[in-house]
Amino acid sequence: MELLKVEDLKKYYYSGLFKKEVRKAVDGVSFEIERGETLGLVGKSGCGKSTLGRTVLRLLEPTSGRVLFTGQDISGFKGSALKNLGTRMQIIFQNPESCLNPKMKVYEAIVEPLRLHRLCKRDEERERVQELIETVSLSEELLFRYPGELSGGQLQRIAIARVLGMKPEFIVADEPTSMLDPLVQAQILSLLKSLQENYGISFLFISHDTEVVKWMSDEIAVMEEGKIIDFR
Amino acid sequence: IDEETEGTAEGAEAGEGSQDLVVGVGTDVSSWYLDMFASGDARFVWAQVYETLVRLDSDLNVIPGLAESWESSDDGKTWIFHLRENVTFHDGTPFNADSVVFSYSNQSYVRQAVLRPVQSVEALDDHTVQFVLAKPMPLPFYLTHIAWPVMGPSCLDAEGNFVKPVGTGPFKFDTQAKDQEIVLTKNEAYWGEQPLLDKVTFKVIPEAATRVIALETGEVDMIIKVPEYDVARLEAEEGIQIHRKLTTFTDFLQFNCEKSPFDDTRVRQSVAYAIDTETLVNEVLEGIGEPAGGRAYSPVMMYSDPDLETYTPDLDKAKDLLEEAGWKDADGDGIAEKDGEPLHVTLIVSKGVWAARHNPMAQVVQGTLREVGMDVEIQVLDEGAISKLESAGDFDMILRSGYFVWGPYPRHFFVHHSGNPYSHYNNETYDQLVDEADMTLDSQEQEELYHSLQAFVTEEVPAFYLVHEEKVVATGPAVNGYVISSEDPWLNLSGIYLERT
Amino acid sequence: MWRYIAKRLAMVSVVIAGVTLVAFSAMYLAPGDPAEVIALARYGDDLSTSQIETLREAEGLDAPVHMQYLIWMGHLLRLDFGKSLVTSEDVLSEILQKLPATVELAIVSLLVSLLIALPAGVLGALRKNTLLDSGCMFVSLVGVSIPNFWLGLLLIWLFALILPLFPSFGYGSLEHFVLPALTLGSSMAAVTARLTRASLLEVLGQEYIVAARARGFDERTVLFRHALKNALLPVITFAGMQFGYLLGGAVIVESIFSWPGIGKLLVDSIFARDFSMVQGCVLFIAVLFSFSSLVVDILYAVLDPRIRYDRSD
Amino acid sequence: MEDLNVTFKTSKGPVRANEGISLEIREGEILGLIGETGCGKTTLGKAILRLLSGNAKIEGKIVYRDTDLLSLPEKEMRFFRGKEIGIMFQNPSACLNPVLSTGRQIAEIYRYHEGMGKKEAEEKAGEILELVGINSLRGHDYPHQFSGGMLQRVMVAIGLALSPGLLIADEPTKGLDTDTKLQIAELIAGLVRRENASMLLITHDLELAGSFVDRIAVMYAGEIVEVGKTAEVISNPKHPYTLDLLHSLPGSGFRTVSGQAPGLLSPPQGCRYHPRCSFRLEVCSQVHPALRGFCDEHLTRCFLSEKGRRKETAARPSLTLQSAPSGVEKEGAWNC
Amino acid sequence: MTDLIERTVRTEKAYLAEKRLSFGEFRKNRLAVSGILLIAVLCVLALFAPKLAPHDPLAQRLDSRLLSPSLEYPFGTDELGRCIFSRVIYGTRISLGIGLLVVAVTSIAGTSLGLLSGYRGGVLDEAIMRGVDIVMAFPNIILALVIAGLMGPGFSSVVFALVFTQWPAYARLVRGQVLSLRKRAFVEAARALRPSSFYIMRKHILPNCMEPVIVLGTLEIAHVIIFASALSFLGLGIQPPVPEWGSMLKAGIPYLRTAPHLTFFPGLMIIFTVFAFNFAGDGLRDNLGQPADQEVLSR
Ligand SMILES: Nc1ncnc2c1ncn2[C@@H]1O[C@H](COP(=O)(O)OP(=O)(O)OP(=O)(O)O)[C@@H](O)[C@H]1O
Ligand SMILES: Nc1ncnc2c1ncn2[C@@H]1O[C@H](COP(=O)(O)OP(=O)(O)OP(=O)(O)O)[C@@H](O)[C@H]1O
Ligand SMILES: [Mg+2]
Ligand SMILES: [Mg+2]
Repeated sequence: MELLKVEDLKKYYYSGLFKKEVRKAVDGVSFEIERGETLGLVGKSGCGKSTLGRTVLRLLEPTSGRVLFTGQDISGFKGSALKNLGTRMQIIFQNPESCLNPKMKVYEAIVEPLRLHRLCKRDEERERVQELIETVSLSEELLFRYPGELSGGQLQRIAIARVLGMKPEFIVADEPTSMLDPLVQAQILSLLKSLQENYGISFLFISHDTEVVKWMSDEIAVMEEGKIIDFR
Repeated sequence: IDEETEGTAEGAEAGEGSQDLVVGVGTDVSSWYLDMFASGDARFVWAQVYETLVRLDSDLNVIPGLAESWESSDDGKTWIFHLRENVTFHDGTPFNADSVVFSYSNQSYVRQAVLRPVQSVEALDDHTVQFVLAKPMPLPFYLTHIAWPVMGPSCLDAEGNFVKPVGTGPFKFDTQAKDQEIVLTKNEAYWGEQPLLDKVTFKVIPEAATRVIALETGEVDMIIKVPEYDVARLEAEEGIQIHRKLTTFTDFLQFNCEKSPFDDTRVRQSVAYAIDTETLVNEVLEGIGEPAGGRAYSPVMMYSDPDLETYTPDLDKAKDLLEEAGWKDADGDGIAEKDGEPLHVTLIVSKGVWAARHNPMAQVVQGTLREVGMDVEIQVLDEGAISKLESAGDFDMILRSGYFVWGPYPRHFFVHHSGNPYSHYNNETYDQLVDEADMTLDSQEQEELYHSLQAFVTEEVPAFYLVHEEKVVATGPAVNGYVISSEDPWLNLSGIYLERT
Repeated sequence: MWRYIAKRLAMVSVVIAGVTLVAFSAMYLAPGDPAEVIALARYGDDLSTSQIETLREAEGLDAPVHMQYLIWMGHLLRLDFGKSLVTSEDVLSEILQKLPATVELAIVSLLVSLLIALPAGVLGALRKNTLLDSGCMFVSLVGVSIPNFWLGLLLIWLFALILPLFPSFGYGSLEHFVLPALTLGSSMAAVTARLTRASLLEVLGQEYIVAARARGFDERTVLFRHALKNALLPVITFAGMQFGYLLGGAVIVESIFSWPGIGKLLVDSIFARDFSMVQGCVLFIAVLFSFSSLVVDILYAVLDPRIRYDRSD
Repeated sequence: MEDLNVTFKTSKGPVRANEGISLEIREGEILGLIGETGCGKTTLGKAILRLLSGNAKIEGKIVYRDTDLLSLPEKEMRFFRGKEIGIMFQNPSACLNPVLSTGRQIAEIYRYHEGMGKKEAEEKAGEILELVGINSLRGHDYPHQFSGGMLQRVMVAIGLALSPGLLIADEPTKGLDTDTKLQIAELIAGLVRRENASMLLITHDLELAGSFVDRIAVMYAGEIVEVGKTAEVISNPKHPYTLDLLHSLPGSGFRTVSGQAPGLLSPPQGCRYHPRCSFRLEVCSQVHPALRGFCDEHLTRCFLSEKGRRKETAARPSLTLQSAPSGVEKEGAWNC
Repeated sequence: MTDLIERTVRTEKAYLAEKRLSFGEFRKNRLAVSGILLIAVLCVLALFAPKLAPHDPLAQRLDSRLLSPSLEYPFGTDELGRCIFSRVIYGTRISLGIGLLVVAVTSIAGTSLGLLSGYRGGVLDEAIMRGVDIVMAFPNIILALVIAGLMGPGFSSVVFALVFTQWPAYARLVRGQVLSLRKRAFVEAARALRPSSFYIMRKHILPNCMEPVIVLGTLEIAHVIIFASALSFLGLGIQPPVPEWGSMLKAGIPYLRTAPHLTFFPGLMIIFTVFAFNFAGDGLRDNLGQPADQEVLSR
């Protein structure tokens, strides 16, 4: 059985203060992802990839359509089931600079999901954070800085470390390496890949770098104007 | 009056410029009709527009008003008033017996209150009115109250709705802007002495401090109710004149004589001995007013007993009296006890217009009583709360003022009459004396009765009378010829003329 | 947005019902027998019990509280505000007479306070930790600490007596506004200024401000075109609340300056237990208040495009 | 730039984000700046315009057309920002004002700098949006309504709006699909060339750098480790880091290098790359190499090249140094 | 293994150092320190009032009324000849107590409701905000009257009345902040962790909207102290002659022109308190996780 199944998902944005404007960011998308598989998602800038990624996780309420995770429709999830979902499905955001709470130090940002979901004991916490930050090739000296004091690439890797700490089953990776130099990018991508191999993580991998997408993905979906026009 | 003002009239002619007087008052006139009490400073304005049948001069002697003379039957139950002729209301309608009947008809609220004993008011002829009472009563005294004047029936329209004030007074109503000002103009057809002013504007200035400044800046020519603490300063200012006169108002501490500790006369007397009313006047009221020392009737009032023995402060005596009553400080904390209960009493002060003078007075009382071993708790409350506590008898002392509103008004002593649900004092002798005094018409007898009542109150202390209030009016540099009158809600503008430089 | 506004307008009636109901029942819970207090105000001290009873019956004060409220509501639906229990004045006309003075004063005071507060707050933020900033801070802290009654009298004394520039009391011409508006405005200005400063400091620390500077804009442009709009959100909320407060609460200033406003009317009516007048005032204040809070909410959405009320994404 | 040092004061001590950077950008030139993330590229770019946050200390000299920017008072600095030196920030979602429509943010520039009317400025803003491939109607939209790539392009539009004399572009093409990327890159480069302006292009995209850039500077841990003509550096990298970087491209095998970039709080002694370097020499861990010419305009900061030895990828050179690095300077025999 | 232990120890140290450091920063902040010192002074005044006051604050000496400040009476005497200095010192207990308690309770309650309202939105928001409208439009005096009638005078009834009337300000203010904060990307990112909304509010939204609350709270102290005295005239709470700054101010108003020291000194104490809490508040705000470099770079 597939891990994630998306059926005819739609997400429209409504805007305008007094007159309504509708933007169909995701307009009827269906796909499936098997356990341990990666679906690459490419498409022109602004075609709706990030929106799709966020809607799949129900960070945005879909306008219509269903998302099935391990066969269950996640739109009905509430309470502890929903909380549980947090550790199972995760997202690496495209814009790390605004995704970290400006008043939380890096350490707190990474430790937050661990504490929240009680993923490790209190006394192992520091060690775990240390480990995580090193897996994304960052030095521990960054731990006690605020996000405003970090470089773009460092932020991006912290966002990744934060997600990896939860050992999710499914990750939406929205251009996770856009700010990294090739060397580090290679490190991070290999890390993701090895994690996938070891733990059977599935990815929805959004990227513009065809080489990277090809290297990462089992299948590639091409999006245009809110619709998937091709699977490769 | 005529003789007095003649000289000043010339002055007015000599004075240049407009004769528009501006007076600062504290509250607006909210009602112009006799179905309601003219509260607050409204009466000062009413006094210019309306007139009463009987009047008081500035020293509180009864003189003819709209009635030229009056007489009563021997039993005092029938009163006949002979009205002044050739008087017209402001709208030109003639003043006659019908208007008196109209003014004291059943719709006037006084008939429901103090004039309840009046059974009928009838016009005997065009200028004679007869009041028939259920019991003997010195009616003319009552009819001096400016809140119960004679109004023209034409102040009502055909449906009986009030349209505008129609009186006979020296000034006519002109305009009113709610809570801002009331403008009156001279009544050219006034029956009495012509006012020298053309126009009087009453400006509503609720805050006393602002009122004082408005006088100092010249925005108003005259202010009433000048705060005591500003008097000395204003007096020293050039051009500003302070007019003071003792009034009938007296502040007093009313006791709840129905419950311990004040059900014991000795305890009340102890309070009377403890409090130095002279200090109150000198130190709290800046020397404005006269110490009462327990005397109920202000010296200006008719029947006030000049030889009445009042209290002179004596702390030891006060303590002795308390001890006699069983209150003794056994544990040395400065508070007396009886049966293990400390002497703890509440003193209620109203948050209303009197607060400014009553608050410090109450604190001085508190401080003084503390010295004889009484622990006083002050509660500043609004009228609603006070009336609740009062009807429930849930208090020990109330500091109040103003029961004795004006003139020789016999009803004053009803404040401690057991028939008054708020008196909290039951004494048959007292009740009897009051009833008798109220029904006596012979002034000799009246005087005797009132003297004995004053003596009774001083002796038995249902309330301890503290200070006879002084009325303070200040006038600006332009004002000439003002003569202050003792009658408080009365503002006598008759002799005033302006000289502006 | 239209739908939101419509919804909010509908809500106004809920607020009105709420405020008036609470006010009505509270007035009943307040100590004292209303009939007695009203009679006291109507007839003076010389009361007889029968007068109280007559009044109680005539004014329907003998009915159960909830009935009285419902009856009042019923009249209200027919746009009948009733007559004052104390003075028999028509409630509606009395309020309409006083409302303009109150609203005018509220608006002018708000403007005054913003005129003082915004520049002070902005200067404080721009010259953070300088003498100027400390000066602004000092003045504003002193400003909040001075009670209205003190400041009001001080201003009258200074600007009416010592320097006879403005009238000491009254309502009418433009000059009459100066002192009361200054009194009210400056005590509000303090908080607004501090809020503006704090909020602006936060915004000035944002990256997009650096980015705006990078475009070569002078500080004025950065401030006015880029930072202020963001920084204004809390300020607007506060100003909106202050406006609401001014509509009903400026009693002290009204009486110091003899301002014929609704605040004093309301308070006097409360103490006189003049139910119908209290209800009328409360109703008008509630309506105005609801409008000001709606305006604030709309301003939010206009100022911050991320805030939308119709649909939650 | 001469001997530029930037240090950030942090609770843990100073972070030396830029150390001893001497670099020149010539008139009409596009200089590419590549390097490990967090090595100080953005810091360098911002330092030129003095836009670093409050805890930064800048030392050294930055001269722009005969003006020492660091000694200017803040007021005058303004005249250099935007019109003379433009910058495209790396993080568009934080650098755009959330409460102003994008169109307005662009139009503002025209109105301010060129004194255009409102209408005109808005039209110009629309035009430039179209130029970066965004429908001009979207100018009414606010930043949060844009996709990541679109924001990136808005940043580009803002940077280009004034066609500055020197453009600092911090990863202007990240997050764009290949077509758009090329299009944007061409647009920027075209504009720069047309106006005979200069540009500092910070990027991680070596291919892009390869095709658009005149010279390349490579940074590592706060230092410039290699500078040279693009073709030179790409085809003939002199510093092991540059080499590793090139090898890690997906096209060339995705090879990773073990270890992580050193923290800038306490960078390793000696050569900063030595812990990860596969050609590590003994001296590398002790002595800090200087940046010196290897051949005409090709400078590098590596002891290997000092001996004039070209690295061979396979062999591990077993060279030892005869003299202290300070003496090496005089050696003139540089092979090309 | 040893490596691991060493590393743990190292981070541990770093972590602790971090904690200590933020206290250090706090100390460095001169303003905050002076604020705390001022508050300490106030607390000392309150605690040791009987020791510090030279006279009995209630003792009247009618023969020495309205005296100007002198050695015997450092702040002069009031209209009943009481020592203003002693009264001001004793007043610290009541005024500071009321001010602190009310501000603490209202800011916490108001902030929580504002958070809920802004973050949850929908019916709850509507309900809370209409509640706010009702309370704010509702004349406070009625409330004070009712409480005075039902609870009788006392410290607790003043506090209750003030709390009830003052919370909406915080609620509205916070809600406004929350409305825009909840649309920020980092909140969405935090939501992806699927915590409870309570958690998001507490950890992510609250710290970012404390600024105006602190500003309002530290300034509200003054209003509360003054307002408390207004209530005492309705029979609520503190009754004369108990020394309390607001009431002292009010009682001194008639003497504004003849004996200004009656109002000056209690007024000064209110200002003093407001300064103390503002300085401390500013310090607190700077330590609330404001990155040092987020400051304006104008030099
Ligand atoms: N305000 C600051 N306070 C402290 N350290 C900072 C600050 N800003 C940046 N740094 C540190 O300075 C170093 C250089 O940052 P910079 O942003 O210049 O890197 P970068 O080369 O642009 O990296 P990237 O490619 O990831 O964007 C980083 O290690 C970063 O952590
Ligand atoms: N909150 C929003 N309101 C309105 N429109 C939005 C909103 N967020 C995104 N959009 C629009 O929806 C469309 C799709 O955006 P999305 O972020 O999903 O694109 P994307 O494929 O991720 O692009 P990129 O590769 O540039 O990141 C874009 O046109 C964008 O402008
Ligand atoms: Mg995207
Ligand atoms: Mg960078």
